Amino acid sequence: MAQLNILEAIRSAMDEEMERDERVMVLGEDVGRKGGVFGATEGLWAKYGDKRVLDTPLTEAMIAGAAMGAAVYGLRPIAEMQFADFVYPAFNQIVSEISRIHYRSNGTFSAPMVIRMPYGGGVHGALYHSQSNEAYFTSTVGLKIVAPGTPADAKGLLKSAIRDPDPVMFFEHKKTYRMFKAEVPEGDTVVPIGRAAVARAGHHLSIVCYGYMRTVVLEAAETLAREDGLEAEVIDLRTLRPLDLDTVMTSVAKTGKALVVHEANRFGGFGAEVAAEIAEEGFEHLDGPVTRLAGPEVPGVPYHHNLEDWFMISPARVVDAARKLAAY
Amino acid sequence: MAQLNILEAIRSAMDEEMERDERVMVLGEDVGRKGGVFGATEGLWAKYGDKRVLDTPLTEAMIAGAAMGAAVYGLRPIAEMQFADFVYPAFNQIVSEISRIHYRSNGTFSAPMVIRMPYGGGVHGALYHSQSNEAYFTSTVGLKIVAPGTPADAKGLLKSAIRDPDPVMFFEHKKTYRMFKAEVPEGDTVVPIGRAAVARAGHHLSIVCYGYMRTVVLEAAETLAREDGLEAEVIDLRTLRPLDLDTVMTSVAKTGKALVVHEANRFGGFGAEVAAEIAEEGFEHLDGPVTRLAGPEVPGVPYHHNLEDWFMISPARVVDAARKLAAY
Amino acid sequence: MAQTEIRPRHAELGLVDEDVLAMYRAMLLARAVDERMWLMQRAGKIAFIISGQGHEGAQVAITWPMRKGVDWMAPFYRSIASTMTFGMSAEDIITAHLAKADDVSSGGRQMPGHYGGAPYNIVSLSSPVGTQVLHAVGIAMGAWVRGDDVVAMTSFGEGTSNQGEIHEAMNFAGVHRLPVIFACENNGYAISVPLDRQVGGGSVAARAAGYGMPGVTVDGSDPIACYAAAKEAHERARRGDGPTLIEARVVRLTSHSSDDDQRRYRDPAEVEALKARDPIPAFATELRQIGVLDDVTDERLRAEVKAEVNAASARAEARPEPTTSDAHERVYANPIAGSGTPTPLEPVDGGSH
Amino acid sequence: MAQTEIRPRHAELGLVDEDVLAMYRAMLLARAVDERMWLMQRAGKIAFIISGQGHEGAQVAITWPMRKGVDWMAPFYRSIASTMTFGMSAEDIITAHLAKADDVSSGGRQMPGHYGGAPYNIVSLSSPVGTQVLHAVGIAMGAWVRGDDVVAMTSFGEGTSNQGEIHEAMNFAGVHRLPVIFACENNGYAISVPLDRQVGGGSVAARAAGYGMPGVTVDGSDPIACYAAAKEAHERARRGDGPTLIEARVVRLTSHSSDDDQRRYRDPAEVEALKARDPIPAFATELRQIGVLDDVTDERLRAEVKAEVNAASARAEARPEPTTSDAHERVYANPIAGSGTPTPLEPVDGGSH
Ligand SMILES: Cc1ncc(C[n+]2csc(CCOP(=O)(O)OP(=O)(O)O)c2C)c(N)n1
Ligand SMILES: Cc1ncc(C[n+]2csc(CCOP(=O)(O)OP(=O)(O)O)c2C)c(N)n1
Ligand SMILES: [Mg+2]
Ligand SMILES: [Mg+2]
Repeated sequence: MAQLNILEAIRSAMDEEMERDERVMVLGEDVGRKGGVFGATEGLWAKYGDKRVLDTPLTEAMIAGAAMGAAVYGLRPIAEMQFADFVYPAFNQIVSEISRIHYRSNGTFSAPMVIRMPYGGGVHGALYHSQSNEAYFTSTVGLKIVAPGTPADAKGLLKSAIRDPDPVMFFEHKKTYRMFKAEVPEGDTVVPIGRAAVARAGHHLSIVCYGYMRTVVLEAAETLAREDGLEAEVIDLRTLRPLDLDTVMTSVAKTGKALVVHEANRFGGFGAEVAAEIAEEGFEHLDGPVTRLAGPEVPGVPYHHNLEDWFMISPARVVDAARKLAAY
Repeated sequence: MAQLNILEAIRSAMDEEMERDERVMVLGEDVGRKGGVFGATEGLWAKYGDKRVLDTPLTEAMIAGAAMGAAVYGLRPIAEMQFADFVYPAFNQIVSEISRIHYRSNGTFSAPMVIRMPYGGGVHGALYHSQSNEAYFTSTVGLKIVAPGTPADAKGLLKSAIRDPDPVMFFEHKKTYRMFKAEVPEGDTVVPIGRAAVARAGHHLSIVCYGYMRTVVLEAAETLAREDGLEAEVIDLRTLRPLDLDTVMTSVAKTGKALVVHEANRFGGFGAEVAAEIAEEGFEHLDGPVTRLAGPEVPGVPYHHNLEDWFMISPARVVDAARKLAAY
Repeated sequence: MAQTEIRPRHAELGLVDEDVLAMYRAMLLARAVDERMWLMQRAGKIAFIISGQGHEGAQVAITWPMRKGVDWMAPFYRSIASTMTFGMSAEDIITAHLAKADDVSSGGRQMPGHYGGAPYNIVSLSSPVGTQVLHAVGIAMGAWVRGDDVVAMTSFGEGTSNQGEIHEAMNFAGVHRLPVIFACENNGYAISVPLDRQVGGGSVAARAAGYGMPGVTVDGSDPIACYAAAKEAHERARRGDGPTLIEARVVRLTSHSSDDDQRRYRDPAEVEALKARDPIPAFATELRQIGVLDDVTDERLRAEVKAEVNAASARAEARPEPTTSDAHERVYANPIAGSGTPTPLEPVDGGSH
Repeated sequence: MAQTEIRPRHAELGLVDEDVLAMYRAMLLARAVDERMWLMQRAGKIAFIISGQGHEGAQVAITWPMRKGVDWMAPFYRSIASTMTFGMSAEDIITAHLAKADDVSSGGRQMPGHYGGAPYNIVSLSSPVGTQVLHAVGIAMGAWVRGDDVVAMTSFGEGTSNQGEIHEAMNFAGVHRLPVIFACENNGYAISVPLDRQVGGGSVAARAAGYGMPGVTVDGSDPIACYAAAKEAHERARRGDGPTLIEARVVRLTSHSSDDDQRRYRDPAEVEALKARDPIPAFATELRQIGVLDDVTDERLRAEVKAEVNAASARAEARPEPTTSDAHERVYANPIAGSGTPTPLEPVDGGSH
């Protein structure tokens, strides 16, 4: 067991997979000599050279589209978007092409590739360096969507993503990159795509979250236990598409109450899908309304720290929402 | 009162607004001499000339981005995307720029513009001429999203959209363009953005829909009344963002049951938001699970008519889902 | 056969007479398939057709140097002659248009004109124009990273050349000298919008300079000129000298598609004048002039082609229709159980109508 | 003042001595503001700074012909000198960096470097690079449609020039000869990626030919050369002759931003050599040579600029911070009641920590 932070976990997953499979390559802006703006690819360029760790021009559509071409050709590209906020020029390639080529070719072509993207706020990045834009992708059939919240999950899921024959969007919450270290199994340990984790057991209510919110919600859960004697079960989804509804429903069947938490704005956010599924599947079990706690309806995280704090979901807000729901 | 189909209603809204306000212009691919691939702009080029009805190069990012520039400058552009399926090259302009300029400039700039897009399936258009991609936009704060289902709504809402100081995405279901004629008030009648309509009164269950689904659901409602004695209340949302939850909840409070119907795939679709809101707000009223009926989880409407029929929501499927819910 | 004084152009390029005859036959076959599609569309068997008529000379000739089973192609919706030259059969094309269950392009999932074929190294095409150009570049990048001797070719119209993705694709190919050929088939219109409203300055080839690659304009109704440009481009790519942009000036002999009527935006005289630039009679005339083609051969080829199309149609029509039992399959190569992963649709009883 | 034999270059362009001195002062002021930002960043008052150092000569000179209150600008994040030349004050810039409540750019909503100002006709900038170029083109289109005598100018880096939107913007401007000036400030790097990995062929200006517009390369450390190009471009735009692409070769004297360390990817010798191309000493030397500048004037100007920046900082720092009471406002110009329309956040009691 090594103690790694999420950034190190991601780097080591890429390194090991590149070592293991020469079809794996990395491409993106500043991923080469500089090692990425967050350092995720640090050391890979020196080790694997100029072509397998390829600094591209500043063109996201090209990064995604060329990665798809290479994937169709037989490689296993890992494309980095420098920030999730800058993926939109590649949106056409992702939703028209990468997600659809398998289906449209009746299964004769596929695009085994990963798109890694640092996302999320709380880092003074304002509107365009803070977005949690997973909902644009979770509704897209043909993609798999992963958003880990721990170093072990980050490493194990990235390995699964690289090996998966389908395109995987890999959301890395940038605030968590260096936030904490935790144990990561040595060696070739994968975490399967499509399985949620029970991050904390409890029986009073279920709180469903992912990414950085795992950390926030776990902190809130401790407060709830300490101050209110409320034992929240915390489900870390880890994979957003496909959604492991079984794990969620097992919890909700037990607790009868579900709180869904995410950082993005609420209206049309991924939490809507989770809440709608719980409401429909769990109708018999629910003894309180499926509740969502999400970011405010503004077009992005504002910059000034007063405003950013206002935007971000804090443990206190989770506690508050959980108390209201538990009192139901 | 004139009898118009939806296409004619849209055309006359544009014509009247261009006549009324010389800041209004139309731009897009083939909108000029050809009058649009569906004929929505027919006659406008001859009437308003080459500049106010502008054939652009085949470049959607440019269409959206230049429209925004012109809107900031003081015009009221109506940008046509030839098909909703082809809006993705403009995604960056829409979600990074058009939706955000008002907020990011602290309210000092705005983008009063309309993006018109023919969407929807059932027209043998397959994966790339059939998409119902509203969910990519409904989650985007800063946009207003409209999807009319009748000629009167199409005309009245398009007029409101053109006059609105905010950017409006206007979804026109292409299957409905010439499907039927209906009365449209003569003269300058607007339909306000943000108000749902009760398309049919009933008390056994509420069915929430929009666009072409209004027609499908109304047909199903007649069958339910005739064959099952079930009186469905049909809510046509008309505007998707902001969502008129009051009208929806008034209905659900009465019926205790809600079925949400849309054509797009279910997972992450706009119905998730509607269902999640009903489930949370309506917890006290519901005596059956909020149920969604939506397209299958495939990456697009397939072409062969066997497959397309399989994909599309038919009145029979609405009847089926309504019966199951009503029996709850 | 050739009795002319000067050495015929094709010989200068290393082509023998059989080659140019084979090219001519490929053009005839593509045209015959294309014409058959229109007949089937009018007969109600096909909902939609988008034609390559007028583009065949450029398509056959530019594809000619491409090595089957080695090189790769990312075509566009007019690429009937290109895809056929690169391996697709008349039956493949017709089967795709009929959307049969075993259609090699998509199993009936895509509209007519959306070519693709894994056995042929032809990347499955979508509809948003220009996306395929990045796929060709990505294949070329893959080959370059792996050190494979592979050339990728991609085709698109002049309207499409204005899409941002094309710029990004060409620039990236230019930066790394990737082995890719960009074939722009400039037919003067993007649906109804003419060249001068599409391309600033009017020349697509002129853009190549801005990417550090050669850009050549060729008469797309002159297959030998097209071949010369393509041969050079293919050799350049294989030598590691990078990409080439070929702009072939062609004519669009039909309306944009079966949904369009070009008389709404094009002069009758202009439409009439197009015929003079039809590559098939032009090439036939040239081949006759250099003594490669005569009436007997021409009639034999046309009869062969007709028979081939008849047989292909009959076989294609007899193929099975797709059924819904597996309509939810082949969405993911590795479907993982969970919400969002497709499952079969439940049958409905659904009311009496 | 000038005592040289030949007529100084600026006079040939219709500039009087006061003009070039004013340009020089504008460069000094932009530099001083920029340096102050770094100090404030190091002092922890500003979280992030992205610099225009090395770009001032090109920015001041290219903006010089622009008419305040008439023309429009869509700048980029290095445009301190451009936006100041076009009307923003030192205080505006510093206030924006401090994210104060009444900051003209965004009221503290955006990161430093995201200029905008409705009173100045400067379009609010976002972060995804290159998007602003289409806005400038849209303004030019608007002016053309309405028949207004307006020129739009936009700036961006050479890495950004590869974005698809730039291609679409330039092409559209070329097609309709829109009154817009594209100013590419080529500093040789896009963060860590050098020009030869960004731009196929290495010249941004070479792309203009592909859009039917003139493309000129100028030494961005030579303000007079930049002004000459911009003046011509501005006149061309006003004459209805269409857009111009100006590629100014500049130097990036700092790391990409306060988050970057250019020693990781750039030779110390290379970084050292940049100083020789700093436009400010270069311009000072030229002005001294032609007798427009002497020690006394230079010192006076520098003192003025310093005082201006000091006063501006003091006033900016005293301005109020944004509060959350209206954080949900100004999302829509016309907010309509309903779900999805922002409302105030409910306060939380939220646990004891
Ligand atoms: C992104 C996108 N926008 C619009 C369309 C609709 N469309 C299909 S073909 C076409 C014109 C293409 O013109 P050109 O590139 O010149 O090719 P041609 O059809 O003339 O061969 C248009 C606008 C599309 N398919 N994709
Ligand atoms: C679409 C997008 N992708 C990536 C980034 C991150 N980014 C910010 S500046 C920059 C480099 C820009 O280089 P260049 O255009 O040459 O301008 P310079 O900074 O050198 O002046 C990058 C990659 C971004 N802001 N937007
Ligand atoms: Mg064309
Ligand atoms: Mg640069």
